[in-house]
Order: sequence, then C-alpha cells, then structure tokens
Amino acid sequence: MAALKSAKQLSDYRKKLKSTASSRRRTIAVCAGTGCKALGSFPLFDAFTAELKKNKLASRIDLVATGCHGFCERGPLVLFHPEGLLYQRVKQSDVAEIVVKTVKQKKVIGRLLYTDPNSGKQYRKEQEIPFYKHQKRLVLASNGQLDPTSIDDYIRGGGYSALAKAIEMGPEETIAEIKRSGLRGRGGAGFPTGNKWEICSRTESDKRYLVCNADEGDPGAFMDRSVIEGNPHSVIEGMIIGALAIGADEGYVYVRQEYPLAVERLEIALGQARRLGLLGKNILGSKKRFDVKINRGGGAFVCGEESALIASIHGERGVPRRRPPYPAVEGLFGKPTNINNVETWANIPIIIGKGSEWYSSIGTAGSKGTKIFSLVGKVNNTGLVEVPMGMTLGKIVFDIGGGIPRGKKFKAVQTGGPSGGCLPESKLDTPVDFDTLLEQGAMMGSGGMIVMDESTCMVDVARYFLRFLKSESCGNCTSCREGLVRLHELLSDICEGRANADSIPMIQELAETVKTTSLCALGKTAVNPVLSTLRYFREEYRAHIEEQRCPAGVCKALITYRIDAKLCNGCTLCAKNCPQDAISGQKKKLHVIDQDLCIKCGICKDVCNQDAVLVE
Amino acid sequence: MLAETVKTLVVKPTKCVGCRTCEVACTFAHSSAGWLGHSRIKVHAVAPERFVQITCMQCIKAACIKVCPTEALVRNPGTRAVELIEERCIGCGLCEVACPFGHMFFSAETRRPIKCDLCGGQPACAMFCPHGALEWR
Amino acid sequence: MEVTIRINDAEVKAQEGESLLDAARRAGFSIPSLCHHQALEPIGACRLCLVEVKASGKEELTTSCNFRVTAGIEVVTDSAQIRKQRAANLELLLARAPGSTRLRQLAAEYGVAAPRFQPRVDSQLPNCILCELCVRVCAELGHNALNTIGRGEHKRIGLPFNQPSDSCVGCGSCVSVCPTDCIFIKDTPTTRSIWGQSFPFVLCKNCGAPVITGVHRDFAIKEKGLPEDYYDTCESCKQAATSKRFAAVAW
Amino acid sequence: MTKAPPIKAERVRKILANYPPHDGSALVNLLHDIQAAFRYLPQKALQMTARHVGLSPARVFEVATFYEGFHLKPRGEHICTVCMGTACHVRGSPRLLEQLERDLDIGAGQTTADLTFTLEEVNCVGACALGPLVIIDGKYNGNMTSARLTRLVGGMQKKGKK
Repeated sequence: MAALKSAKQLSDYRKKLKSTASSRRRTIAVCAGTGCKALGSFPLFDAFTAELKKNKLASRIDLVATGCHGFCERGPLVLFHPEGLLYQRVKQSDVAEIVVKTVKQKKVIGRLLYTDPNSGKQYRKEQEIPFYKHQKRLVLASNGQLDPTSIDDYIRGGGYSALAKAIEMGPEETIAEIKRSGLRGRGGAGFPTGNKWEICSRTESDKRYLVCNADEGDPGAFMDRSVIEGNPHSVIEGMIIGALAIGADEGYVYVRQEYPLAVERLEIALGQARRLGLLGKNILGSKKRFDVKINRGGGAFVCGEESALIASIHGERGVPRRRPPYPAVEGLFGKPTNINNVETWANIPIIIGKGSEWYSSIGTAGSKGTKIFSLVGKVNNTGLVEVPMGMTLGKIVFDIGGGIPRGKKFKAVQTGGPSGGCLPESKLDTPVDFDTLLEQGAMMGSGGMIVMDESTCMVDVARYFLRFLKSESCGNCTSCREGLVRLHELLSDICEGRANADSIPMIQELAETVKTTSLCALGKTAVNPVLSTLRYFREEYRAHIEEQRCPAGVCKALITYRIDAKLCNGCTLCAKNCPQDAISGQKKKLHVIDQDLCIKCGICKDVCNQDAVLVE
Repeated sequence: MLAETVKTLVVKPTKCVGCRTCEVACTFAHSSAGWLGHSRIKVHAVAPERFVQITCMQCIKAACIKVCPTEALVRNPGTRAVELIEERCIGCGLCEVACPFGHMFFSAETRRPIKCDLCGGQPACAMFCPHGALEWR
Repeated sequence: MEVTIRINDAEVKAQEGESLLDAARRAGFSIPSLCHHQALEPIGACRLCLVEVKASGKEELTTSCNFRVTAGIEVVTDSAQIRKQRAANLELLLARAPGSTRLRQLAAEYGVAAPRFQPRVDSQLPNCILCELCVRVCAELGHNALNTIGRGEHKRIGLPFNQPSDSCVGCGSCVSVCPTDCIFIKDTPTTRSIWGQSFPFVLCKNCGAPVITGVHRDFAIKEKGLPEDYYDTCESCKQAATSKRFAAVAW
Repeated sequence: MTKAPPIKAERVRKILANYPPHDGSALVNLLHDIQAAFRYLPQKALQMTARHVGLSPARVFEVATFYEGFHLKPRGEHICTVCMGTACHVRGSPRLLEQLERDLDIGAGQTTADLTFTLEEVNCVGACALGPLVIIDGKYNGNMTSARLTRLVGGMQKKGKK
C-alpha cells in the first residue's frame, strides 16, 4: 500500500476497506489482553484457528485476537460479532463445541455465559452484563473488536479521520477545540490539556518535542497498558494531532519495561502508520512532519513524573528537578516539550472526531469525559471499567464491580495509587472526579481503584505504600529519602506491637515534613496513604497501639492461628503443608498448632477446606 | 595599559627591615582570629639584613585564572586584583601549583587558597608599613 | 538581566534566572545549606535552604538553591514554619551523620540536640549525607570518577563498578567540597591515598616536597595548556626563587 | 550446574550497532537489550556501552543501578517474580514471596548458588485483576495459591536436579 497523500485518499482507502467482504462477515474476537493471555487465550486462539479450518469456516468467519475487553476476572473472554454474544472462562476443550453449536448452528452454550453470582441471572450479551451496562466506553470502545495489529481494522472503523479533520482545522483551532472540550490530563494531576498544548506551542523555539507518558507506575493500574495493547493507533493518532497542533516534529513514547507486549504492539502500529504516510514527512500531504520513537523505562515509579521522565529519556537517572521551568517551556533536550499520558492521547481523536461540545456534555462541571479505572482487589468483577466522570465510588464498586466476594464487608477503596488515599464506606457516595477526590484526601491518580474488605488491615496498607515509596524515591531529597524510611519504621512499630502513645503524633509531624519540603510530586504526595488512613481509620491504628490487636487479622506479630475444634475434620492437609511442621494431629482427629513453632505464614488457612483455621 | 586612576601596590625590598608588620596587618585585615599563617604577604630573609616581601603580583596573564576550573578567580575591574570568590572555589589546588611565584597559599585547614585581594583597594600592609617599603599609589 | 526582588521586606537586586540562595546570601541574608555550591548546578538535596516565596500570587515553601530568581518575587528567609521544617530535615540528616561537627552545630542552632531515630549511617562512607557535591564536582572537572549507586533508601555514593576508577586523578576536590568531611584522604611525603587508590606525588625538583599528584599534573598540562615546568616546584621553593630574583634587582 | 552465558564482546558489539553512537538517549534501551542477551548487565558490556554512547562509566553505572529493571549480578536460569502490586498485596502476595524465600532458601533479589533460580519482586505488572500473581520465566500465573506455587516450583526444582 502506497502512502496516503490527502484526506481524500484516506477516505477512499476507508471506503475500499469497508466494501471488502471481510467487514460484513461474522467475527469471533478472542481477548488477547494481558489478563486473558495469562489465563490461556493464545492457545485458545490457536484452537479456534484449527477448528475453523477443520470445519472449512476459515474463509467465512473472521477470527481476531483483540485487546483487553476489561472483564479480566472472567477471562479468557470470547465475543461474537455482530451478535454481541459473550462467552467467559472459555477453555480449549470448549472450542470444538463452540464452533459446531454456536458458529454453525447459532446456538448458545449456557454454561459459557456469564452468571451474576449475586442474582444468579444469566446474560447472553456483553452489553447486558451489569459490569458493562453501567460503563460508558469511549476510549475502550473498540478494544473488544479491533485487531490491534491491523491498521486497516482501525481505519475501517473511522480511524485517522480525526487527524484529517485536525489538519483541516489547523493548529490554533485544534488547540482551541481541545481547550473547549475541558479535557484534563489523565496521568494524575489533571492539568487542562489544551492549556498545556497552548503554553508549549507559544514558547519560542526552533524545535518542540512531544512525549506520550506510558510509564504507568501506580501499582494496581493497568489502563494505559490495555489501551496501547488493545488500540495502539488511537494513541498514535492522538499524538499526531497533538504534534501538528503544537508544532512538534519528534515524539517519544516512554513505556514501562514491564510491558513488553505494549512495546511490540506499538512498534507494529508505528511501522504501519509510517507506511501509510501518517507518520514521517508530509503527513497526509500536509507538508508537516512528525515521527515517534519508543523509549523503554528502566523500572522506576518516579519516572512517571515529567522531569524525571525527561531525564530518563536523556539517558540519566530519573531524578526530578524543580519546576518551573515546566517541560512545556524547557523540556526534552532543553526544548519545549508537551507530555501527556496514554489515556489523554487516546481521548484526542474522540474529541476532534465528535466535537468538543459533545465531549464536554459528558462528566461533571470540572471534569469532562470519561475515566478508565482498573477495578481490582477484593471485588467480584475485577477488570477495567470506563465511566463518565462523576459516577459515585459506590456505583463503581457495587453496580459495576458486583460488590465484595464471599459475603465479606466492604472496608475501603484506595484510589490514586501510592499518591492517593483510602476512602471508607461513608465516602462511597463521593462522585469520582479530579477535585472531589482531592478534597476527600484521595486522588484520581492514573486510575487505580483497589477495593479492600474487612480482612484488609489499613495500617498494613499504609505500611505497604511506604515500603513501596521508600524504595521508589529517587533518593535526592532528605525529607523524602530519610523521612519515608522513618515513617516506615514507625508504621512497622505499630504493625509489630512496639508502638506507643508518641507514635501517631510523630508520624503526623514527619508526614508534614515529607509533604511540605520534598521537591517533586512523589515526595509531596507520598504521605497521602498514611494521612488518609489516619483520617478515616484511626480506630484501627488505636487497636494496634493500645490493645496490641490487628482487627483485620493481618499483622503477624499481633495475631495467632488456631484450629477450631468443631470445624476441623482431621484431613491432615494443614499438617502436610505446614513448612515448620508446627501442626500435629492424627487422621480424622483434631489438629493443633504449636504456637512456638508457628511462623504465621498462613498456609494452613489457605489449604483448609473446612475454614477451620481461625486468625485471632 | 593601566588606567591612570588605578593604584598599584609598590614593593620596595630595599626599604624592608623585616619587621613583619605587613604580615600582622594582613592577617588582621582578613580575619578576626589573627593567625600569622593566614597572611597573604610574606617577608623572606634572602641575606643577612636583606629582606624581600612576597605578595601576589596580580599578573596580567594570570596562570591561576587560567587553570581555575570553576572561574573562582576573577579580576576586580576596580583594583585590578585577582580575587578569589570563595563560593565558587572547589579546592582543587591547581592555582597553587600553577602560580609561578609560589604565591597562592593553599590552606590545609580550609582546603581553599589564600590570596591577596588588595583589601578591596585599601591594602592594610601598605597602610601599616612603618618604613615605606610598601606603597599604595 | 538585573531585576528587583524583596527579601524580608528589603529590596534586593539580583540577576534573573540565578539561584535565589546565591542572591540572598550575596545580599547578606543567612540561609543554611549543605548541598549547594555556586560552581555546580543546584539539586536541592539537603532541604535546609527552605524559604517562603510569593510569586505571581502563589505562596510556597521551597528550597532557594534551585529556585530561579524572577522579577518581583517576595521572599521570607525566616519564619516559624521555615525553622520547624529546617529542624526536621536537620534531625533526619543528623541520624545519617552523627559524627559531623558542622552538622551537629547547625542542628543545635535549630534546637536539635540528638535525633529521635536510630542512626542510619552509610557503612562505607560514614557521615555521608548524600548531597552529591563530590559526584557533581568530579563530573564538573571532567573526571567522572564518582557516582551515585542505587536509589531511594539504598542510595549511596561510590565508585563506578565499586572499583577504584582509572579516571580519578587524586585532586581531592571531592574532599574540599564535602560538607561532613566523610571522604578519606591521606597524604604522605610521597603519595596521596584516596578512594582506594594511591597516587604518587610529583616531588619538588629542589627540595623533594610533594607538589601535585602525577596524574593530576598530566591532566592539567593536557587541559590547561601551561608548560610542564609550572608543575615541578613546590610553593616554598618558588617563593624562595622569587625572593632571590627580586633581591637581585636594584630597586 | 548452569553457568551464565559467557560475555562475548562480539555479541555486545552487535547489540550496540543497532543504536547510533554518542547518543545518550539510547542508554536505557541499550541496557535492556544487553540484559536480554546475558540475563544481567556484565561489567565489560557496560564499559563498552559507555564508550558507544559517549558517557563515562560512572554515569552508566549510576543509571544501571538506579533502575529496578537492571541487574548487575548473574541471574538464574529460572526467574520467579512475585508481583507486589497493591491488588496482589491485598490478596496475599507477601505470603507467597515468603513461601518462595523458604522453598528456594534465598531472599528476594537473590539467586541460588547453582544459578538455577532467581527470586525477584516487581512493583506491579498491570495484571491486577488476576492477583496474586507469580511470573515464572515470563509466564504469568494468576490467582496463585500457596499449594499451586509449591507444585509449580517443586516441579522445576526436580527437573533442575536431573
């Protein structure tokens, strides 16, 4: 295929793609996102290929490996288009039956359908399942349909038409349109995207850069990964539109090294875009040039911070520097640089394509559009969800997430990753948008949403984040480097029963120093998990300090494992698995844990079929 | 060419009697502690009853300025003295080695050079020399 | 460009873009700092030079070393909050460098007698506070014989590959700039020991006193372009030669 | 006993040739490629890299030690990585890590003496819906339990001994 030299040639190409038989055929979409891949979707895809061939259906049915559908909990997922039928937890052994019954005879196989564990109701179509029904999927809309390795798939669905439109609009009008849309950066701080572009474009310079921040470092967040893996062209198209608007001719995608598949998909997509003349010199005949390089991160959470990310691309340690000057004024190689994260870039073609008026009708007054969250932790329907800004936490956790598994009680939801906070049950009616979350002591962050139940210890969670941050701190500022180590020591004292009445005041004093005197956002927000748990779960801290008790049964030094005499059936499983040989008992008789030998590893509780191992 | 208004420190060894008043004056002018080791001018006995006062010549083509890696030695346009900006000095010691007259004293204690700055235009050594062996004119 | 700023209600002239700490100190204001050096790019590591800056309506507590001066900013160099946070960071630093006299004195000025924490002292470089002055000065000189190792709580200062570096010239600038005197250096009449290496001195051609390490001289000749004989005589012998020459002149 | 692959200068040169010389911005990418070839970053390769990108060994060494993804000691044939992301944490990943530390008799970040196993932690691999997650030789094993982990690693230990 030769390079496309004008908007007309692009639309002609799209028409040609649409007219080919393939677009009207039935499609089987096997989710090849990271979650489903881990659950075996690649062999599943191969089994479908073989089975379709065997049934001589290969030429009539399109089989695609798509990006993440979001419902990772139920993977591997198989979606049938155009019916919208969804099969979940599909195994290789199901494939032959699917091809015969569903594909050939158009019959539904009941056992592969999703059944709501709460209501017992069975759902045929993806759109009807509560997990999907309450979502509003803009950025993720095509994830379940597109083959992420095919630019033709993307163009057929209207891809790159926003780019053609933006070229026609010209730089100033493009920036104005993004400003009108009210889009705010999805990377965490929520800075208005249009303003950022404007500052960068107005800084005098002979050269400008553009960066896509795909260093998704928040543990518990994987939306950026799924967007790149599932729809890489949407990100690239957003970047090209941005580059032409700002006047940048070189771009970088900075991807986490933990995401090899994302790098692979991006490389394929960039090559395809270059071949079609959408990247490189004279983009769509516009006489403008732009190209993109991929830089892999080295594994450092702090590189999500703009100035550290720039240092990392330079080939230096990811140490943040003081801002201002902001990267929009003095960034990569000293030139004005515009940095947005993956989800922000993926929103750009949608805004340009459908218009700012339409876009800004979604969301709240201060936060427009949708936001993708990774809903994980102690929740039934884990996965990726995209909702309009302003939906309440409760609706996300209970209506979409299906509540807490095994009938346990909801305790908290953690948003914003290590910079965010934990919100309790009383805050479930909080609408999710940039400003409200901040007011409540949490943060939007990049969109991790980790649900915690009564068996999660909030002191332990705070300690967990400090452990993470003290090793992820770049180590530049005294306050962050030393302060976080000391805070972790204090939290460990509480978890291990060594704390006293001075502990909490000292934590608060230190937290203030870390927060007010550190240089970058990592340091300034590092104490949020501690402060928010102290704010909402102080009783739990008190129980640890004053009563030497961990109410959630997590902190090892404060708990003991005991076998319930009534529930134990003497199956010997616990004794066999105990790494310390601390459990004794005869077959079919009550087993007993020797507390002197027990290291509280919890394996006995994990293996017990009778739930007879109690934590006290 | 020196501007006419610029004064220079004129050293007259023949008039020097070796009383070392200049060293004391220099030391007090530069520190309140008063320690002779810190004098920027030194009196050498070259023969019985013959003395020479050695102090920085404020060379036009100063080797110390040339070797300084951090531009910590700069010419004062008013006095034409080569002055040390302590805040910019990293104590590498190159100036001490480079001075062809041996006149950059490197203090082992502070790890910084000690250098004549002509007291900013009022050299104490000349003011206090009782024998006219040092003149500021 | 010269601009006017306000520091503690006094008008101060400063260069636009220069370090606020430099400008304030030049104007006579005393601000503590352990990681700043005018010859090196500021990194804002020690967090002691905290000041309050009001710029374009926004007020913030910030380190002054890496704050670039802009016209019209209003700066406060001393307040209860500033003193409290300087003291807090001094307490954290003191636990890293309990043996540093300078740090102990500074901490005492801020009312910190002893840290409430157990010492956390670098085993290989006791009293190192990770200000990176040594690393930065070594890089600035073009030697690049020192580097940071690791990050976060495990960050430390050391040599590339933890081995004596062949680019070290034994100049001792790292020792000169270290605020806590934690870098080991030992001179004998013939050699200098530093960073796990021994550097033979160039000895004075007259008296045999040490002048400069051989590799440092070689570096200086190559980089600074002065003739070799500038580097072969000690300070005292040069002085003696100078005084003899002067004595020979009729005045 | 498995040895780490020998460090052949030729192999390093081939990797370096993929990147233009004197371009510091290639450094992190280059370190990844070298590590992919040798499972760690050998000193010799780092020195060659420094020359290629035009940086001093000190700058390269500090970058290599700054990022979590790089390893300066030889790593084992099998790499077990326990995800310590928040979602995995609340679903019990610390206990899985402790279990592996006991079973392999090494701490996190260490390699067994026979260079068979390396045990590592990772802060999050973005497969949070499947937590707790243990990655063995690049394969994601989701919803891990202690019993399954014992079987998985036990099987590999036996194979290794044969």
